[in-house]
Amino acid sequence: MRNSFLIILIAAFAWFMYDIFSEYQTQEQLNKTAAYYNSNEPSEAGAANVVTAIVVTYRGLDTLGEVTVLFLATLIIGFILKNKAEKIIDSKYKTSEILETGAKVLVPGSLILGVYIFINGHLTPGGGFQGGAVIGSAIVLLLLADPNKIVSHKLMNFIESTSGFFYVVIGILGLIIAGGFLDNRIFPLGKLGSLISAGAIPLIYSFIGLKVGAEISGIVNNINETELTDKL
Amino acid sequence: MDILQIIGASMVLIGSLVLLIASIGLHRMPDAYNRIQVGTKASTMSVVFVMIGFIFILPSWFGKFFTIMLFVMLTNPISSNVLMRASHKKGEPLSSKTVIDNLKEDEEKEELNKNNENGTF
Amino acid sequence: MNEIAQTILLISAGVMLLALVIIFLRFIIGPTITNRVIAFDTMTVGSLGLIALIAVIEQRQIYLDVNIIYGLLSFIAVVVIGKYIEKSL
Amino acid sequence: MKNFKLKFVLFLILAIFWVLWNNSLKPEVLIAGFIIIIIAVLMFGKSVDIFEGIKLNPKALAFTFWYIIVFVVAMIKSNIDVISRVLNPKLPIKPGIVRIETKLKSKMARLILANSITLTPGTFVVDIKENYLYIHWIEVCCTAQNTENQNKITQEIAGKFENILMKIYE
Repeated sequence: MRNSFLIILIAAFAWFMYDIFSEYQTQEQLNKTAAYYNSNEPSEAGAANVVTAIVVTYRGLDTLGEVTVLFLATLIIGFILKNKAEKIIDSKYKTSEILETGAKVLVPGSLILGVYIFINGHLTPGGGFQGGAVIGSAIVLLLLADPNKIVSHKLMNFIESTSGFFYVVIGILGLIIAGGFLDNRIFPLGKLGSLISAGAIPLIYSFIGLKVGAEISGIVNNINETELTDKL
Repeated sequence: MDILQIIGASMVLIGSLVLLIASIGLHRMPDAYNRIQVGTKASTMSVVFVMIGFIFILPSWFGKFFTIMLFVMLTNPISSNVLMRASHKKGEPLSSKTVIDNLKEDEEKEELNKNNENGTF
Repeated sequence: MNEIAQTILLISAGVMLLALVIIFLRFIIGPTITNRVIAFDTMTVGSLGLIALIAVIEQRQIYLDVNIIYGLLSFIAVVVIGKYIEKSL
Repeated sequence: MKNFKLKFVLFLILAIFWVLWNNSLKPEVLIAGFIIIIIAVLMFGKSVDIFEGIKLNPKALAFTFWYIIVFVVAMIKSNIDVISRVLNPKLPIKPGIVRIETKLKSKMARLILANSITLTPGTFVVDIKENYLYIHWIEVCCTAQNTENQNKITQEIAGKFENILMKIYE
């Protein structure tokens, strides 16, 4: 009974989707804004990855807003899940030694991978948010290998607030030295496609990456600590 | 140059055939333990062969292929180990062909010792 | 790239896809959760090769960056499921 | 600085990873990597105890290469083994979980041993408890529980890897 209902539901959904997509036509030409970005981006922002230039420079203010939203989410989660960490040692649920040892090599490695992603944000896919997420998953691995590990809240708060501060400072510098808020031309643009190019974009993306990474790690850490106290 | 590319492409083909055999093995083996034996070994091996083949085809990307290879060789055994350890603890059934299970015996012995200690208290 | 090499690469892409489909059948059948996760693990590791193959055929190095992150995340996923089965998450 | 040698090993591993992954030797890449890796090593300075007992001399390096050769040969054998087992219509398996004892103390050496055992023919590490490794073996040779058999099993599964790892790590 329940299965047949599900099948009917899926069939109806498929028909509905088909109706929408049968009349879909891809756009052959770029629209005006996209064409502007595509042709002027290399000379104005100097990043090999156009999306990065749009996210960081042309729509930099929106990115600042997104980071703020994430910060608020972290703050609220920390507020709801506020609990003191207590050490529990239950030998029955001890992690296997292989995972523990493997994590000690893999965690610094994935941390460096995250840093690679946001430093190369203007050259390769990904950037601050993606790199931050990889750093967060490194912390997840750290806590999976040893749930009793205490990750310092102070350090994370320090990284998070410092990088946020410098992000805004660079934005204001752009307002003073170059054309406007978060303008990347406060440094020379450099050669297209090398690591040090595109003005301030690598620097801005690094700060975004650090901030996002610290925020996600904070969420994971808060959840872990709450669960530790719940188990008792 | 051409010969190198063909050698590399053949290694990629070998890697994909290994993966195909792994997929058949996943259906033929009788229980989860034997399945993961085939799955882990053959999939790791497949990635290793494929990456070595690509190093022949595009030597200038050596670093990336080599890193992926090492990464898979390090992580795949670890994750399989975590999975099987948990399943054994939970009581995943062994096939009827199994002849010996030292781990279960030792765990039962340990449990018995613990109970005895509690009893004397 | 050499044409013969390219043809061999395309054939191996087909073989890999076939293998992934057969593994996916085990994912659907799998009597217990362990069997399903084994199929998932084998499938993700196998598709690492497929992604690299696409990167080589399209000559785009940046796809390989996606590859290793995919590998890292699937590793963490399997570890998380393993710890969930063990009830020690 | 405490544990300088062990931290240097971690630094070396991360540096090799960074250079390989960036796939270039441009000065700006190297400088950025150096700064990042130093910070990472300082952050994870406590967890370097896994490398304890490692030797950094030419002899150990030579043994590392020898280990890689032995491992690769075993891995290809494992491949052929798996293929022959899966494609054989009779499915010749006689599985079981056996226990072997290891003499290795260093955590990293034990991880490498466990990974090598998992990737070589017919054996798969299920659990580690103190000095005992529990191994799912696809074709158990002998089931009787006596010391002679235990030694034989240990030699057959881990012998060749353990001997070389002892020379690198102890």
